[in-house]
This record gives sequence, C-alpha cells and structure tokens, in this order.
Amino acid sequence: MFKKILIANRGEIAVRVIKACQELGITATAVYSEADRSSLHVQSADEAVYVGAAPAGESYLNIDVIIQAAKDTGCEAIHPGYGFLAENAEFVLRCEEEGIVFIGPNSKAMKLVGDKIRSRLAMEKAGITIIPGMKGDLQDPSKYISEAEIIGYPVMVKASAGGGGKGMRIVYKEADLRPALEAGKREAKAAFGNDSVYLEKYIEEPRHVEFQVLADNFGNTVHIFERECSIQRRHQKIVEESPSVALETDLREKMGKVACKVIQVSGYNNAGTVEFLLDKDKKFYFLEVNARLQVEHPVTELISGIDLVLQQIEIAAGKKLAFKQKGLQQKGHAIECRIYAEDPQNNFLPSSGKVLFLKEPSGPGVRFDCGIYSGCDVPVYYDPILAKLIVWAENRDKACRRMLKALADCVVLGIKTNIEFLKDLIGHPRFKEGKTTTNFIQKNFPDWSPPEKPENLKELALAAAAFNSQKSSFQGGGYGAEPKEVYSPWTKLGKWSIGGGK
Amino acid sequence: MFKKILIANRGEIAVRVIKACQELGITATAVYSEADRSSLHVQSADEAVYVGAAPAGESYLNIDVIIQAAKDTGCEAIHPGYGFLAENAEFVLRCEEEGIVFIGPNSKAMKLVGDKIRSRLAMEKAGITIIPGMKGDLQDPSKYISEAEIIGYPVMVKASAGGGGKGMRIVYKEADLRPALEAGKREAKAAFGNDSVYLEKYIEEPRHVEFQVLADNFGNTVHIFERECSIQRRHQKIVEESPSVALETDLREKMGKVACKVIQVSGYNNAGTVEFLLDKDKKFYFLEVNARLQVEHPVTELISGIDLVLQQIEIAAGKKLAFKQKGLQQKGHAIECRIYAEDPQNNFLPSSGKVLFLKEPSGPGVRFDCGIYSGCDVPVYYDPILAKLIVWAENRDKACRRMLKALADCVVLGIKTNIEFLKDLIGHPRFKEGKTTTNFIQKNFPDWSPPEKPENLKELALAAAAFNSQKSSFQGGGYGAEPKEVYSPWTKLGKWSIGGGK
Amino acid sequence: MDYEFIIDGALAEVSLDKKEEKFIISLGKNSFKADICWISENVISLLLGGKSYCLHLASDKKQTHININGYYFYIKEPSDETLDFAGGEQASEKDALFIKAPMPGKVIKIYVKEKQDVHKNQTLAVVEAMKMENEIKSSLEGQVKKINAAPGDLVDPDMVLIDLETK
Amino acid sequence: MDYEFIIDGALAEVSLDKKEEKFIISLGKNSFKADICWISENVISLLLGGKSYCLHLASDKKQTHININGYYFYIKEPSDETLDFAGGEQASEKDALFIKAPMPGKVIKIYVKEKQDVHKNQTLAVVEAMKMENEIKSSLEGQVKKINAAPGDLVDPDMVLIDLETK
Repeated sequence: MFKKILIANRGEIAVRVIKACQELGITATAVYSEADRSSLHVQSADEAVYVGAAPAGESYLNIDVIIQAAKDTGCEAIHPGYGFLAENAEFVLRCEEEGIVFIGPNSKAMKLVGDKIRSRLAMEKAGITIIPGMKGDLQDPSKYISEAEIIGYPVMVKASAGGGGKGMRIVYKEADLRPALEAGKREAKAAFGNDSVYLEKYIEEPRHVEFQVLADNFGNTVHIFERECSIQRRHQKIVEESPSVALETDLREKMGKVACKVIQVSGYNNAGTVEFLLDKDKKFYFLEVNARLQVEHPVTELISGIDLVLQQIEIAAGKKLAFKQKGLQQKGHAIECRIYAEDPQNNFLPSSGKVLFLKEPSGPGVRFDCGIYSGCDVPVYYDPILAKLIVWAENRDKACRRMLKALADCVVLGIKTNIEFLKDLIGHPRFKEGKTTTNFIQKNFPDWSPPEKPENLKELALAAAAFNSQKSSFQGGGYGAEPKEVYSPWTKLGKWSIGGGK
Repeated sequence: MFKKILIANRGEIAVRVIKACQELGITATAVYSEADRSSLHVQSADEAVYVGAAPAGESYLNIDVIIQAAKDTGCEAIHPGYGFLAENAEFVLRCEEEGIVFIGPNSKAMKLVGDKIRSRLAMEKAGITIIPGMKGDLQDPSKYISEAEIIGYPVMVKASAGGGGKGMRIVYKEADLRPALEAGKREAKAAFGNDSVYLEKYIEEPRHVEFQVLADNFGNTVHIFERECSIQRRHQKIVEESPSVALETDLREKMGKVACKVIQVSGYNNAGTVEFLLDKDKKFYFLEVNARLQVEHPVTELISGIDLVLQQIEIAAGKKLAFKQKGLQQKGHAIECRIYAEDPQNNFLPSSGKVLFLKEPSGPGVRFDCGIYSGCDVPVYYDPILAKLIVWAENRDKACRRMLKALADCVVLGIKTNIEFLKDLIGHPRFKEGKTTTNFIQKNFPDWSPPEKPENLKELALAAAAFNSQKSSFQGGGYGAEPKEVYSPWTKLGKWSIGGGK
Repeated sequence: MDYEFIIDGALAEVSLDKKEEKFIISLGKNSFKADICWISENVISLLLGGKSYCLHLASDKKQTHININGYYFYIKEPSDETLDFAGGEQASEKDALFIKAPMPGKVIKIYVKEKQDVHKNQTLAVVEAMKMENEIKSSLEGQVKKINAAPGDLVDPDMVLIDLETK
Repeated sequence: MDYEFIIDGALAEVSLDKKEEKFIISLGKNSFKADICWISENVISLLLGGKSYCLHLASDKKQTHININGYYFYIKEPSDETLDFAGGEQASEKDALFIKAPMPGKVIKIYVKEKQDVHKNQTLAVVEAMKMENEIKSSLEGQVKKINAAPGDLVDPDMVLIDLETK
C-alpha cells in the first residue's frame, strides 16, 4: 500500500479523498492555489503544498507544478478527484513517465475514452449501440455543417475532452451552429485545456442512466449497478439516484454487461462510469466513459456498501478486486442533491463570496460531503459545487422524505445556493412518480421562483432582524455575547511582556 | 399514521426521534425542564412544552405533567426514548387509560419484563436458560444473605426496575453485601423511582450479546441480529458492535430464535432487546429484556438498513411488519462509541459545564447522533451521554480504522469527555483481535492515563496559546475577528427610534 | 423599541417590548408574546404559542440573511438608496444605461467598441465565473458611450462595465 | 513578543515574531517558521515545514483548551495561585483538610458530624452528578471542624464541603 498520496484537487472531493487516505493510514498531501489557503481541504490534509495563482491554469491545471509537488513531498501516487487534471491523458502519461502512480485508468485507455470520437468508433466496432454522430475530422468548421446535415437536427455540440455539461450546446437549426461551436470550444478550452468539440444526434426526453464500473489490473471487471442522473440543468447534473425507476432486473443486467464490455474493449482499469441514454422505448445507447471518480459516486456507495475511493486506491496499489459480480447487491435507495453556489432567482448565475453561516444537515441515513464552512470564501475561479447531500433509505419514497427534511436542515447564509430550488424539485409530484427525463427541469420548472413564504415566518424574520438590532445596541456595536455568556473566550490568558523578560 | 407525537425525553435520543417524526410529516412536540430551555431537542422540535424544574423527578419523570402536556398539545402518541419513563409500567398503563398511544410495549408485557424476577421465572418455565439467581421475596435484607449463600459468591446486585448499570454492584463476600444493597437501592430509586433490587450469580469474563427484536401487534416477531456490548465500565456500556466476533451462523440463528421466543412468551410488542450472557464455552444465558429503544440501536440500523424508530412508530400506529425473518440481512460491520461527559483522569467522574466548542465528525460511513452544540450547557442533572459516534464499513478492520479517524476528528472543548480513552480502547490490539469480554477495560486499562503527547504538538499548543493572546491584544480584549473579516455581522441593520416614530 | 426594515422591497415596522422575561413582538395589528433564547451568534430559539422555531441569521454590509424552517429572507435597513427605488420607471430606465456584470467574475470578451450603435438584446460582453460563461445583453437601443473593462479583468456586480447612451 | 504559560504543571516560554507574512515561533532552542491562518474564532490552520495542522482552541476563565490531531492540551496563564504549587508538600497536606466535591453535583448524604473523629479513607459524604453517586473519603486522620453543606445542596468543585483539622 502507498505511504503518501497527493490529492490534485480542491473542495469537497479533495476532503473526501483525504479522509479516505487518513483512514488507511496514508499521509494525505493537499495542493492549494493562492485563493485556497484557508480552504477546508488544506485544513483536512496532513501536508499542503502551494501550487500557484488562483486561476486553475496557473495552479490546479499546471501539470509541471503538480508533478513537482508530488516529487518534492515524496508522494507515490496522485489522486486527481474529478475535473481539473482527472481526465487529462497527457497528465496520466506524465505520471507514468515520472514513476508516480496515477489513481485512475492507464494513459492509453484514458486517451481512447477521452477522445469521444475514437471511442465511439471502437464501441461501434465492438457491436455496442451508439448515438448517431460525426466521425470525421474536426478542424474545418464547414465540415460540422455537413455532418449536422447527415445526422439531422437537433444536434448536440459536445467537448471531446470532458463531461459535466461544459462546452455542450443543443442546436436546432444551421444558423445557430457556428456560434454554438465557438462558445462550446471556448468553454471546453477553459474547462479541459482542449477546445475540440464534436456533434451527435440529440435524443429528446431520454433518461440519463450510467453504470459504475471497477476494473482491477488483472482483467477483473464488475459493475456496481446504475445511477440515474436525468435531472439536469444546462446539461449539468443536479440530482442523482440509484436504483433508476426505469430499470427492471433484466434490463439492468443487460446494461451492466454492456458497461463491463465497454470497459474491457477500452483496456480500461480502475474506477470508471459508462454513460447511456435510455429512450422511451427502453432502448439504450452508449454515450461515453467518464474516466474518473464521479461527483455522484456516493449514491453507489450507499446502495452497495462499496467504498469507491478505497477501491480506487487499492486497485492502483495493485490489489485484486475482492468481490465478484454475483456477490454485489443493490440495497435500498439513495439520492444525491448537489448544492451549488448559484442564484436561482438571478438566472442560476454563480454566486461567490463569503459564507457567513453554514449548518450541516445530519441524521440517520444522511451524508453531507462538504467543501465549505462558516466563514469561508467561495472564490470565483472554480466549479460552483459547494457540497453534496446524499441520503439513503429503505425505498425511494422514504429517501425522498429524508432528502426533503435534510434540505430544510441545510442552511447556507451569505451566498445564494440552489437549496430552495432542490426542495421544490424533490417535492414535485412528477419527481415522486419517477417521471425523470433529461428535460424534467425545462418541462416542470420553466421559470422557477421561490415558493410563497408563509406570512407568519416573514413576521418572525422581521422580529429576528429586530432582536439582532437590539442585541447590537446592547453590545455597543461589537460582537454580541449570548445573554448566558458570562465571560468572553477572548479576554483571558497570556499576558505579554515586552523585551523578553519573564 | 399519527399526526403529532410527544417525545418525553431530552438529549441526543430526543433529537433522533424528533427527526424521524419530521421525516414522516408528523409534528414533533418536545418537553423541556428549566435546565433545558436552550437544549438542542427544543430547537429541533416543532413544538415545545415546559414541564418543570431541572431535577428529573420534577420534570421528565413526572407522569402527571408529561401526560398533561400530551393532552394539552393534542398528541396522539408518546415516544419515551430510553431512560426516564421509558420502562415505567405505571406510565404505560396511564397512557393506555388516557387513550394516548405509548410507543413501546403494552403495559402488561412491560410489567412482566420490567420485573426481573417474574420474567426470569416465566423464562425458566418456558425452557429458556437463565443465570442462577434469587426468586424469593425482596423485603427482608437477611433473605438476601441466605439467597447469596445458595447462589454462591460472587453475586451481582441488580435493580429490578431498570438497566444501564444503574444500581449494579458485584459482591465477592458476605460482609460487603449490605452496603452494596443499600447503595444499589439508592441508585435504583434515583434512576427509576423504584428501589427494589435482586441478586444473581456473577459469571466472570462473559460476553454481553443482545438481540434486537421487533414484534408487531399481530403476533409477528423478527430479530434483527445481535449486538455485542461487552465493553463496559462500571456496568455501563461504552462500545457496541454488530456482528459479534463470537457468533457463528449456527449460534446466531439459535440465539435469535430464543430471543423471539422470549418476546412471544412475554406477550411483548414493538421494539425490544433480549440480553444474553455468552460464556467462554459459547453457552448463553437469558439476562433480561430491555423494553425500550436501546442507546446502541444505530448499530443495528447500520448493518440491517432497518430504521428502528420508524418501525417503532409504524408498529405503534398499528401497521404490520413489512418484512419477514428470511428477508433480513446483516451486512458489513458497525461500531458505536458513546461520548460521555466524564473525566477519565479524574476517576471518570462526570464533567458538566459549558461546551466551548464542538466539531462533529463526518464522512462516508460516519454517523453522529448528537445532543450538544458549541456553546451549550451540560447540566449536572441528567445522564452524562453527550453523543454517539457510529461507523459502518465493509468489515470489522475497516470499521475500526474509520472509528479511530472519526474519534480524532471529534473535538469537544470546555468539558472533559472520554474521547481520548475511546481512541486508546479501539486502537488496543486486544480489541482488534476481538477479545472483548465484559472485563475488557478492567483487564486492559486498569489504570488509564492519556497517551504521551508528541512533543512537537505540545509546542504547537503553546504557539496556539500565544497566537490567541496576541489576537486578544490586537482586538483590545473583545471578540477577535479573523484578519480577513472586514465587517462585523453585529454592527449593521435596524436603527431604532424611540417613541414609535418612523 | 421600534424598528424599520425593508423586506421583499417593502418597508415594514416591528416593535419589541420586554415583559416578564418575554418579548412582545408587534407588527401592525398583530402582536405575539415570544420566549427568545440566543443559542449562538447565528442561532435564535424562539417559542411562540407553543411552537418552536429555530432561526438562523447572519449579516453582511448589505443585509441580514435569515433562514426559518428552510425559507430564506433578506432584510435591509432603510437607506437613501433603497428608498430611491420608489422613483419607479425612470430609475430603472436609467439603470439600463449602466451595463454591469450579473455576478462577480472575469471578463472573457467585449463585443462592442465605443461609439458603436447597439440594438436591444445584442450581446455586449461575456463574463465567466465558476467556469460558466454568461452573455451580457443590452436591454435597449442605444450607443456605446464608454467601455470600462477589458478581457481578463475581474469584475464585481457593482462595477459598470459599459456606459450606454440613448440616441 | 514573549509569552509565559503553564502547561502540564510547568512553566513554558514562547516567543512570536512576524517576518514576511509568516510567524517565527521560538520555544527555548527550537524555532519554526509558520504560515498561520485564523479560520474562525476557534480554528487555526497552521502550515509548518510542509505539514498542515488544524488547531482547535477555546478559552474559559481558567484556561485555554486546545486540540491538535486529537490530542488535548490545557494551558494556563501564570498567576500567584498557580505558582503556589511550587510550595510542594505543605500545600498538598493543607489542601487535604478542605474536603471538596470532585465534580459539580448534588450532596446526597453527609456521614459525619462536627467534632467527630475521622480516620483515613473514611467515607465523609456522597455527591451525585449525572445519576452517578460518588463517595468522598478522608485522606488523613483528623476531626471534623465544620460542615458547610447539607443533603440536597448543589455544589461546585471549588466549594469546601467539610473542614477537617488534624488532632
């Protein structure tokens, strides 16, 4: 087993991986940019290395600096989290060259699945159903126009190098294609350092169903069932769950087998996710492989009892999978909600700034993977994901109730978040019925505004503001102490003496 | 289903039950004594009723006041938690008379299992092996002496009315019997309002293994496997786990069947626990039935996926059990550590006062059932349990690692706790080997003192005290703001005008 | 004690009186007796007619943020600026001439030049924050008077990126 | 800046100097350069030679409570009282004459009367806290001088319950 691992990421996923390392007795080395000195992942880690200025390109995306940090601190392996360098084949290759274990797939498989066009070709050849899409060269803009003609509108512009909705655009007519390509390329460049994009047929009202897969270095491959991630806004997943209400045992087995085949065809090892679109007639199309730990991995952990980060580390350390497909079980129901720093009332635009107060939800069956704390700054530079709220319960109905209670218990003051929106979403009758297709939000929340607030609560809010003012007055404008507080923790201890005398 | 439930308890268990009610959409009504106005359970509840002065006898143990509170607020049911009135047959009878559903067993079963002597007789008659012990009358002190002769020393003094180690004494010779009886009676009176005690044979170095049982109102009984609770100090459980390392499948099935039989013989319904002693030769003896939700119930919830509080409420509401014995499964390994307000360096004496700071542990597989918060007061009047830390992992070894990490992540400043002791305990080689008998602490920690602190951390602690002093100086003795804090949340908003003018 | 606040864009009055360890809260015709306990700097426990409310609150320069039972409220102190909005239409038309970023972020592209004519809904600039690009459009027909930002600049929602003028 | 503290019953000196945004911490011969960040009122993040430490701290009237990596430290300011203990044996024998409760709690029983002779290890009183009874024993032979508490009283560890005198 490794003695020391560098975590090349920030936020909640860095904290999650750091905890996993520490449980295993592995020293966890964090990296941080100028904007992140006071971030939670730096506090959680055993070691921390400064890697550059705030923009990701100068720190978290800077391969040379990350590699140097690993070498300087004697890390034997690097866990990339998701985003940043997680799916950068060049980085994986560099790790291989430097003799540092990359906790993820080998560079060859990464390169193949990372190139959406090559991987689609490989899958087609292996007899796996894919969505009709372009296969040709990517340089000439005019070629996109003719490809779109062949595929038939609507088409989707997608980034070759990454996922997460970055760089995606739906185009309904030729006139909109060029601006969509430009914007997509720009976003792709910013997110993945690679501006290549491609086109595919846009399937309307499908479900997004993906399979979690583990493959060790000895050719053993298992899938750990599906996650349904149909609830998306701007092609960004918001809510994920397992099991999917759309899958019967037979279809699950069939799709799981195809997912394992995709992984084997790709020569892929470590943890990965095979994404499918499932249409109304329950036909499924291979979309792509996400060659990383997914944001939504906890959903799978809760229904299977398998710790995916632990598995990633053990596989990377050369261990064989300790279980077989038959031994795996999907139990109960898990749902994840992503808590984003965004303002649903201001067109879901990002909301950065100071978190004045955070109350973390907790309780039986509640997990909160969190990257923030009361008083922290949310910088403008990085992904708006603040935390993930994941619940498990015996069945979907109970999981929904648990999620609603946990969302109400999760309080973030100071910046805007999507928590109120999520409450409306999980509480929506169509969600309860499982009518979750990828256009769910567009259809059911075309123009969301916060629910009418009960008048009595509004009155209490005003009373609270008055108490607050009153308190300030009593305290002469300084920090208020509770009425019960007899002594201030800040007034005591440690007299100083000038000049070094005793 | 009920619309409103009164929770006749305080602390972490009240918070746990309140959350369960709220998830079900049931209004949760808390009760609070004079010492508990600012306690967490009052904040968590939907309603709160003042029930009297701080001493439990004048509030939480006052049957009339609790019943009146339920009637005044229109509660259809009362959940008693553990301790206080949870196993008081008189209270259960009163609820039945008043037409309030008691969420627990019926009064007849409660009376039977609550009377350790009658229940032992009933079990003996039903062919269930019990520990040799007294059967006779309890009034005359001299009878205890002759009973002890018959049983043979060492004998154990136990409270007839309750559990949790309250009123328990081991007596090795006749001379010590009378003082032990007196002390036992006093403690039993204080804890349960009933001073009757009895004697039984003291079995040395056994394991304490108990079975969780659920029985609905239609005669259906299932057990949800065992918990091993051998790690005790002063007959008070500290660490509990499931599965027990001492049980093989055959023995588990056998004991589980006996546990169900005990419940059926007793005419018991709702959730209960059947306690056994397991000796070195794997012979097991029925000890008693705990007619309540146990402190350690989360251990069972984590390995089985069954929410016991939810089951309690559904059974009390007249629902049939939704599962059968065959459908239940014990998965992975769960361990619970009880966080007590006590000072291990001051003979484990209770430690009350103000919690200056609390950091709750969290992460995958970590559950923290907590009754305190940063700034709360821990009163001298009630049980010293502050919180319970429960972890789940794929196997016992991983669960131990996870527990060690979570204990290190759990910070309580201001009052003393047993956290450091628990870390030493879980990390002890004999614990890892599963050599957990009830004398584990006596044997392995006869005289515990905190581990040697690393010299470099001591230096950092001194540095921290210096930073703290420096900060106070900068701030002129007031509350310190972080260097980054530009504005105080207390200086703004709400000018007041005297005399009601605009 | 009387207080005035702005909530949901409207002025509201609250008055607090202390009576036998409890507070009388008066809002217009309504009046409640509340048992109030400050739990910490950011948490108030309030018992009101048997009901228990847990209020979370925090203030920054602009407002007090309050959460009750999962609902969010934003309360400001009345000030000259906030009272200004009573001016109505004129103010909002005037505002449309000052093009600001919708959120803090980095300017990616400026599509227009000074003196250039712009039509309604024309994209003027792109600002990126948290890896999301957002187009800033003109809400009226006019001409670019002045450009105050360049690609690469970090901007705040208070900063005017582009000054327009009506023709 | 120099500071003096009592840790583990011993006097220790620390000195802090600021240099290029970092702190130089000096303890005796040892000296470290640390990057310090106050995370909140109770949390300090400290980077020291590449290692990351998260320090939790809080102070009450008596001491500062500090937790680092799960270890607890209690640090006091030097005072006349704390320096007194250097007096040694005499002080501790004197202390034995003042019988105090080991923890805050309620007096359940007083077993002795004024003027009564007591022997070493004799149980003098029982104090209960959090449902645990604790016997208070004499650590010397002597006589009861004065009894300051009665059953039912709530007592603090600072309060003298019984004054003894040596014979």
